[in-house]
Amino acid sequence: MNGFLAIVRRDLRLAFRQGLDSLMVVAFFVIAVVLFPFGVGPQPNTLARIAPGVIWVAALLASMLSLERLFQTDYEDGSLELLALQPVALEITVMAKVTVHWLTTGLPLIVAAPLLGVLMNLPEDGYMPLMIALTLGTPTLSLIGAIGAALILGSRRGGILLSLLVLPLYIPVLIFGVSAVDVVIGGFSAKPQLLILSGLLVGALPLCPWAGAAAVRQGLE
Amino acid sequence: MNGFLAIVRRDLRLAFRQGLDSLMVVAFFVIAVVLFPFGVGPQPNTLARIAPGVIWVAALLASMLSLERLFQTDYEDGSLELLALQPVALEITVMAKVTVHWLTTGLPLIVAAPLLGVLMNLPEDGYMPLMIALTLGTPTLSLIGAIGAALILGSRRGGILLSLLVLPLYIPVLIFGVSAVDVVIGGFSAKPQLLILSGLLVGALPLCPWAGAAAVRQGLE
Amino acid sequence: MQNHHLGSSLSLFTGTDLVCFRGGRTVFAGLGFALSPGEALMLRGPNGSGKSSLLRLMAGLGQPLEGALTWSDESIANDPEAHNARLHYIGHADPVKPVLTVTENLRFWATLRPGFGNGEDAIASALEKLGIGHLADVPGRFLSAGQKRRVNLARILAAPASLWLLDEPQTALDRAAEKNLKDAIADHRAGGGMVAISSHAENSLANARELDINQFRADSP
Amino acid sequence: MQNHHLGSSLSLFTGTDLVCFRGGRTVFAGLGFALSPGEALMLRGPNGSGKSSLLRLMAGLGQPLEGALTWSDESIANDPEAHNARLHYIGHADPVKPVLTVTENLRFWATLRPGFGNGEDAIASALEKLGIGHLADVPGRFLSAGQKRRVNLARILAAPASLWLLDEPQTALDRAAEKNLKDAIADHRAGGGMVAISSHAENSLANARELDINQFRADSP
Amino acid sequence: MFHRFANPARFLRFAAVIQPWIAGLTVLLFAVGLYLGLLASPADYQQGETVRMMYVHVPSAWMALFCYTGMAISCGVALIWKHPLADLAAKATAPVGASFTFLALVTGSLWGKPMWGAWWVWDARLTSMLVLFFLYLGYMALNNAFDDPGRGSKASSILALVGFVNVPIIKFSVDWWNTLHQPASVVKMGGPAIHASILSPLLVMGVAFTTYYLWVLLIRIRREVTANKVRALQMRQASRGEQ
Ligand code: HEM
Ligand SMILES: Nc1ncnc2c1ncn2[C@@H]1O[C@H](COP(=O)(O)OP(=O)(O)OP(=O)(O)O)[C@@H](O)[C@H]1O
Ligand SMILES: Nc1ncnc2c1ncn2[C@@H]1O[C@H](COP(=O)(O)OP(=O)(O)OP(=O)(O)O)[C@@H](O)[C@H]1O
Ligand SMILES: [Mg+2]
Ligand SMILES: [Mg+2]
Repeated sequence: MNGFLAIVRRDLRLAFRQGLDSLMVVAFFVIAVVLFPFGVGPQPNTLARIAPGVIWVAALLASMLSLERLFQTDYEDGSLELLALQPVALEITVMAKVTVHWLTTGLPLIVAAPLLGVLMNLPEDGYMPLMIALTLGTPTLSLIGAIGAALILGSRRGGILLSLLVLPLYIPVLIFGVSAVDVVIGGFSAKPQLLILSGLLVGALPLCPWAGAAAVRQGLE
Repeated sequence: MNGFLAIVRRDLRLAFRQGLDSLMVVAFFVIAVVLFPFGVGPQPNTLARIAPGVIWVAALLASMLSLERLFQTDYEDGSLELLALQPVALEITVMAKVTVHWLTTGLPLIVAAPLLGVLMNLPEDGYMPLMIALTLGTPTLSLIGAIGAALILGSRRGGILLSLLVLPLYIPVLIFGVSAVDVVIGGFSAKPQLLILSGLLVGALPLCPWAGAAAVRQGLE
Repeated sequence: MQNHHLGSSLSLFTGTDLVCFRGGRTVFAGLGFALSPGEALMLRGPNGSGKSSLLRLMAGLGQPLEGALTWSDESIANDPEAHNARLHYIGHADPVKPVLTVTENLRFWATLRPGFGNGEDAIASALEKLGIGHLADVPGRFLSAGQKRRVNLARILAAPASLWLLDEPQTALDRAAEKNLKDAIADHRAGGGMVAISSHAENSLANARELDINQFRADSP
Repeated sequence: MQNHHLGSSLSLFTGTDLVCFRGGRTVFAGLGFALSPGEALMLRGPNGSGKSSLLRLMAGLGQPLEGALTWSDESIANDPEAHNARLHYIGHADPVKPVLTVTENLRFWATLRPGFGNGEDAIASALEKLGIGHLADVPGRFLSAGQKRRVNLARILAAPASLWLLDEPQTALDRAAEKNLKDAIADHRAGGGMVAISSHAENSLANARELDINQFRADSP
Repeated sequence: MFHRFANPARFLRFAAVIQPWIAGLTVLLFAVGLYLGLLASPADYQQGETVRMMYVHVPSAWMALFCYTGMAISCGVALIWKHPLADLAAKATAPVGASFTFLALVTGSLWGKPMWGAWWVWDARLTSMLVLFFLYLGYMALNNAFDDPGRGSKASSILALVGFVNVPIIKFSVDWWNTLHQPASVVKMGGPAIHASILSPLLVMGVAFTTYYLWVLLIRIRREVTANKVRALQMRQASRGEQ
């Protein structure tokens, strides 16, 4: 627990000192969403129709892009090797890094989402389920993504390989996240969807740090 | 010219030996497009309506993601420094790298686009202008992206920062690329849009290698 | 060839019949060593003979293909965290975060060690021992190659561990710092510590055992 | 302090009153040097004194804040490509591509040089001179730190250039390779070549001029 | 003349003298402008009271463009002549310009709801303005992304210059494409085309925004100079004791 807190504290400090990290993720999120009106055309009702999907896809991409550096900088300057050689289980180290990733990217995404709802003409009923679904879904994204981020260590390609590994695994979160918003707009309850999202999170919570640690270990060999 | 060809030959060889580079870009392209039916729901007419936009946005993202490594690997292992110290103008070196980037990502994207048109229910009239617009637009994306890829050399963040720099500059290509398809589907001629796309390309062709070389130079200082 | 250099059975840290397989080839085979408290082992051998690889095996970063590494007759793979708690490793890279001050960098690593508590004095005295007391509050980004290396060396002085694994530790050090390092190693050994060190330098440590890895080449002609 | 070390006006490559500003501080000021054919200049100074920075200025990677670097009385900034054609630079990194064989790596760099033509023999003999003839067809990824460094050194033997700028070239080399390097430098000087070299080693090259950079510290108390 | 204030010490002295005057002027101008705009001027016969949004929207839109132009010029000067103050000025301008852009976007969309019936429409002017906002963000992010501040300012200067192509697009978007947005009526060939009762508060607010910008600029540059001093001290500390 001590080690966990020490790593969380260090990584948060790094994120704040380097500044703007979270801001950049939010900016990407906004830009990615904004690209669609350019692409799809600005008719308000088309936009409203695809709003939840676009916002979720942009959140997926933003989370994925920021994941690339989850272990990368520590890997490059030798810190990761050294972290693996400390008397702290590597699973705990991975969990600490995932926590910081969510605090610095998932949380800001949730805060920025309503703004994008406005840009995309999201119907009013949609805001509440969007926020709840994002709150349940983004930690799962960070957890799953950590495995991918660890797998690409030392490979010569970064983001693009990561996206191939991670995006297919993100699809369940996407499906239920969007559907939670859509059913509420359609006048039904989103309870089943939100329960499934919680289930995914509870499943990922023990599994992903374990798989991530295994991946880091092989990346260091 | 000699230097240009030597660099193109080397970078192509690197791309082929490392294998799968282009394949990965295409795979990302496909996955990004496929996310939308999941997000938006599979109704054929909604899909058809947003098809050109989604295909173009995915192409933008695929091109951008693969750009991150344009100079990065050479920068990290000291090759870029050494390239700048050869009796070959740095502008030529940048142009050679852009050429290889387009050959290994832009071209495969163009080849893969009709397949995605089918997935997204693109109306039949749209295929021709989509291909032409992609042919004119993707080189511009590679050219603009090269500036961004050079600017982030040595920075603490990769993909996400690059996206913030490059995506806003991609927007004109996106607008006219999509509009070229839309007007043809709507029964008009896409000549003005295609002319503008050509204009953007002709403008970027001398400007971007020059700005890219300046950016590389300051990155090495 | 099967010259095992087996020490007395009192040896604390031993390797027997080690085979290292790396990069598609057997780097060395049948290698053995033994270290007792207060002893030093100098790894010798030309470039590519496997010095770094052996040190990584000793640290537990990667497993030998065959053979056993034991600490008090127990395999180190049985309890990696316990092994980590008793070793310090210096690799090729210097994990110094550019945005943290030298003290913050050291404090982070020290808090992960057992029994560090609040040893601010330990950090300050480690810096003094390497002649960089004046750098305590300077952010890592202002350091030159040699200064970073000294910070990395101060790290292993700040929290005690009985086994030091040093891979060409004198890289980038000027002569004053090399002297400091030698003194620190002598102190460590006087207190019952053990050292394994690789180096191309001609002069050796006092009373060090030498191990010529080249003797154990698997593909020697 | 204003000790310019100006050589005779016959010197081919000279620097006068150089001021180097890097990372927000003046590293050295008022530094001068002169090199004539056949001469060697050894750069001395503790960690962080600016040896690497001076070599980069000599190569034209970055401009001095003040002062002039001239070749036959013409500023090197006037025609960077011509300057590049007459120099070879060895920095901290070894640009050896993992997927290309040693020969392919060398051939690429050689084809960028003027008057290389089809010098396969030059490559083979450069490899022999550094004792790595047997590695000719081995891909770069299988090389150890010292082997990579030797390949990098072979690069400058494969295509001639009159000025060698070597930044701690003996890093990671074993004693045999260090000897090869010394011989190569002697040959180069015998043929009228010039060398500027930084090193922490105690022993010097024969008849080398020494330049203690520490004398030119800008902020010395 | 050009290099008179190049020396940061001299600049600091100069800034310390004029800063209170600029501060006073800003407060005064805002008071006058807001009085004229909110109380003394008539409501529009078509738009009613919402027209008063203009006195914030238009000056902030002007300033967004003005700041970017100033920033690009500073960046050019910094790159070509390596003028230390130009760098600081560009760096200090970016967040101010981004805030003005944000303000123009927010007031524009608040105004858009009653006028066009939507918070946001995707027309050329609004879109290119949004791109401008992203360019400011990109500039700041890039400036901050390096361990070595010198690297950051050079890289971001190049970006600022490349991004300048967007400024004429914003300015002339209303002429080149037919959009919902109002075409230029104040700053255009042949003189302003709006009534004096609206024009005078608008111009006063415009000047007030400009002096406000100068005020903030002075504060930010002074702070930056101090930060540089601290950094230089740390640097000196880093290289001390290595004789
Ligand atoms: C978010 C939405 C909006 C944005 C981004 C925006 C942007 C701009 C910009 C950049 C300018 C300065 C143009 C120049 O200097 O030539 C401007 C001026 C102006 N805007 Fe907006 N605007 C928005 C919404 C609106 C709305 C809803 C109205 C009212 C119908 C409006 C009315 C005006 C007027 C009257 C001017 C002054 C034009 C002139 O005299 O030059 N704007 N706006
Ligand atoms: N990252 C790597 N991946 C795969 N194989 C490697 C890697 N590094 C080294 N090898 C292989 O292992 C062998 C031993 O390398 P090692 O780095 O242990 O040698 P070394 O004795 O430390 O050499 P040096 O003196 O050059 O540092 C090399 O010859 C190479 O074949
Ligand atoms: N990448 C960099 N970015 C910014 N400043 C740097 C960088 N590298 C070095 N410096 C600064 O320049 C000074 C000189 O560094 P340089 O690397 O030239 O020293 P050196 O003499 O080669 O030292 P060493 O013996 O440690 O290699 C350092 O003290 C540091 O302040
Ligand atoms: Mg080694
Ligand atoms: Mg150096």
